[in-house]
Amino acid sequence: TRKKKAKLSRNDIHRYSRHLLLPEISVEGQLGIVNSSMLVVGAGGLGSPACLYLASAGVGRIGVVDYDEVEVSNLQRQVIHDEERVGLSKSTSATIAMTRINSQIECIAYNYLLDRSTALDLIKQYDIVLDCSDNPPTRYLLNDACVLAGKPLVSGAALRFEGQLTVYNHHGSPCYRCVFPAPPPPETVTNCGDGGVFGPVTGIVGTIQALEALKIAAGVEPAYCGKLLMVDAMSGAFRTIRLRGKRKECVACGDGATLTGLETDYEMWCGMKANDKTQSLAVL
Amino acid sequence: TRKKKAKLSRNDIHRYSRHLLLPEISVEGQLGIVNSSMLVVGAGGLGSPACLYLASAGVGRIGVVDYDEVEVSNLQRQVIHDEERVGLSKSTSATIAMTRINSQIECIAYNYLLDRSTALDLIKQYDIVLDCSDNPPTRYLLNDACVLAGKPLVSGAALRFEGQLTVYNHHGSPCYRCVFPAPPPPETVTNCGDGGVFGPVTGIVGTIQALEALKIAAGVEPAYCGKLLMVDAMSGAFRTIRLRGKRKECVACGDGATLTGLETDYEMWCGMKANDKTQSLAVL
Amino acid sequence: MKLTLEFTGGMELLFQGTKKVSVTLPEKVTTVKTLLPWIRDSLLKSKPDMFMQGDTVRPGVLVLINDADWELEGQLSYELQEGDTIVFISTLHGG
Amino acid sequence: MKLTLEFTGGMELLFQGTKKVSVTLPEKVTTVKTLLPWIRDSLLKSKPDMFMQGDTVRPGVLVLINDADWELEGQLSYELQEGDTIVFISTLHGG
Ligand SMILES: [Zn+2]
Ligand SMILES: [Zn+2]
Repeated sequence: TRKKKAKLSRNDIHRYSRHLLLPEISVEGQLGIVNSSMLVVGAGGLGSPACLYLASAGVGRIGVVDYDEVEVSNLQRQVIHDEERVGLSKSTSATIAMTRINSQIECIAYNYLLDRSTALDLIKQYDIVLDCSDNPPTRYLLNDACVLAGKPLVSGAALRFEGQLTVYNHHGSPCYRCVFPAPPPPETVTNCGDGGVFGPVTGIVGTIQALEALKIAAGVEPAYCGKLLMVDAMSGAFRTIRLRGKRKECVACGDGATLTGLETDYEMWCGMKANDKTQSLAVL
Repeated sequence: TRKKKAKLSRNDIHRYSRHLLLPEISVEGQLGIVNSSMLVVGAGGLGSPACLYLASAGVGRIGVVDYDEVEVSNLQRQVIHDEERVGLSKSTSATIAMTRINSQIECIAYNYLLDRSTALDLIKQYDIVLDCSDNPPTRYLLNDACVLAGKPLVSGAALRFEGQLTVYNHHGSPCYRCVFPAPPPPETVTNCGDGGVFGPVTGIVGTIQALEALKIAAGVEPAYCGKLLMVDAMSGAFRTIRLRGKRKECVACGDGATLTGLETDYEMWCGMKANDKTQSLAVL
Repeated sequence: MKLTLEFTGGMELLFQGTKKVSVTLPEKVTTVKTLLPWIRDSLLKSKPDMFMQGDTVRPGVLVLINDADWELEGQLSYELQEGDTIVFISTLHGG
Repeated sequence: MKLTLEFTGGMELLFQGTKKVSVTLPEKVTTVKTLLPWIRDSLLKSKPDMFMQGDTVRPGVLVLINDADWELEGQLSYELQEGDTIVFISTLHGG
C-alpha cells in the first residue's frame, strides 16, 4: 500500500491553495484528501463528475469499476468520456481523464462487473466507496460489502429530472438494507436507458457525491449521513429528509446480523441482471 | 449565422436518446437545444462544468470568453482543463474539451477580457448568457449588455463552501441592477484566490447553471427565475428564496431606464479591476 | 381531515403525473395503515401492485411523514393529524 | 420580541462565524429600520461599515424576511413579528 504523506509538497501547496485557504480544510484536511483512497463504482452519469472532482481535489488513489464500454449515447451526460474514447472501457477512459487532470494521483481501472467474488477484496483496499451504479443487484452487493468491510458508502441515483443521495453506513447512519430490506419488484425498476435522464441531473448528484466523500476524507462531517437529499431539477426543489437510524433487525448491520460474507445471489434475489444490457423491460 | 435544423439527424437521435425519452424534452426540446447558442463568460470553476454539460447536451453553438490562462492552481476545481493545457488560454482549452466530447457542435473561444467595447456585439450573437465570471465589474457589464440585448442571464457565484444562483432578465424576473443597484464596496469583495473555494461547490453551481440554460433552450420554464438558490455545501442546505420583481426605478430595465449603451466605466464605478490578478486585497 | 399527499421518484406516474394533491379523508381513515388502501382504492387508476403489497407499500417505496422517514413516526400505526404531508418516494436506481 | 437572525455568504465572518442566532429584542426595536442599528450596536464587534451605510445595509447585502427578498415586505418599514427569521446575505462574486 501507498505510503501516507506526512506533509504537503511545495507542488501540493500550490495546486491545492484554494483548499488550504479554507479554515475548515486547511493543511490537515488536504492531507486527509491526498492520503485517502476512494472506489467509484460506475463511470457513467454519476461517476463522471464524481471522478473529475475527486481527481482534481487530489484524492491519492482512485479506483474506477465499470464493465461497460463508452458509446456515443453516453456522451449526452457522461462528461468524463469523449468521442475519441468511444469503444474503450469506461473505467480506462475515466482513469485517462483523471490522470490528465492530476498526474500526482494514482488511478486504477477495474474493467469488470463487480460481483460477489470480487467486491469484498476490492472494497477492503479503499477508504470510501461511491455508489454510482445503476441497478439494484449492484447496490445491494456494494452495501453488503461496505458493511462487512466497515466503509462509508456515498450513494447517488438519478432518473429523468430527479436525483437522490445519502451516505450509508457511516457514523451510525443506516445501511441500504436498513432502509430497503427487500428489493423492489423488477417491473418497478427503471434505468436511464429506459426512462431517460436529463444530463445535468446526473452532474448535480455525482458532484455532491464527490463533495460528501471529500468532506469525509478531510475530516469534515458529511451533510447527508442519516439524511436523504432529493433533487427535483424540474421545479428546482432540493429537499432533505431525516432517515431512520440503523434497524435493529437489519440482516446486514443490525444487532443480530447474519451477514458474514457475500452469500446472496444478488441478481437472483433482485430478479434482475446487474448488467443493464439484458435488463427486463421496466414499466414504472 | 448557422441554419436552424428542422429535424434531428439519425446521429442526433442516437446521441441524445436519453433526452428524447423525457416527455418534457422530447424531439421538440432537443431541437430547441441543438438550435440554440449560448455564451459562457468565464471558463473557471463555474464555467468548467457548465461548458461540459452544454456541449454534451448538444447546444449548437457555444462561445467561451476568458482572458486568462490555465494554471496548475486552477486544476483543483476547473475540471474542463488539464495539465497538458497549462499555459494555454482557458477559452481555447475549454473549446478543445467541448469539441472532443461533441464534434457536432460549434465552439468558439474568445480569448480576451470582456469589456464595454466588445460585450454588446458579442452577446447579440447568442441566445442565452451564463455568467460564470468572478468579479463585480464584469457582472454589471454582462447584466447591462443582456438587458440591452434582451437575453436571459443565468448567473452563478461560489466562494468557500457557498454558492448562489439565479436567472436574471427573463420572463419578468429582475436584472442584477434591480437587486443590487449599487456596487459593493471593494473591500467587501472576496474572490476565490483570496478566500478559497471547495472544488465541488463550483461544480454544483456551474452544473445547475447549465441545467437552467438548457431548460430555457428546450422551452421548459427555468426554476430560478425571480428566485435565488443558496447552496451551503458544509451543512448541505439548499435554500430557495423569492426575489423582488423588476424595480420600477432600475436604471437598466425600469420604466424610465436611462441605459442606452454600455457607457458606465464598470471598473471605476465598482472601484476594482475586472482582472482579478490586480484586484485589491479583500478583507471580507 | 385534510392532508397533502406527494408522489415522487416516479410514483407520480401511477397517479397521472400528479406530484402533489390535497385530499379530504373520510372519517374512518385515521392512520397510515388505513390511508394506504384508501389511496389505492380512491386515487390509483391501475397497477395497485406497483403501490402496495399486502397491507403496506411495496418494496422500494419510502414513505415520509412531514419530511421524516415514517419509521421514525411509527410507520403504519402513525395517527394522521390535520395538515400532515405524506410523501411516497419511489427509490431511484439509475446512474 | 424574539427573532432568528441568520448571516450567510460571508456576512457571518463579521459576527465571529455565527450563522444563526436567536435574539430577544428590546421593546423599542419594532421595524427593520430599528433592527439594523440594534444589530450593529449589539452584535457587531468591529467594521460597522461592512454591515451598514447610512440607515440601511451596505450595497451588496441582500436582506430576507422569512425567505423572501425584503423589497417584497416593505424593506426598512417592515414591522417585525414574533418568530420572524431575518437573513443577511453577502452576495458572492467568485467563480
Ligand atoms: Zn443495515
Ligand atoms: Zn433592472
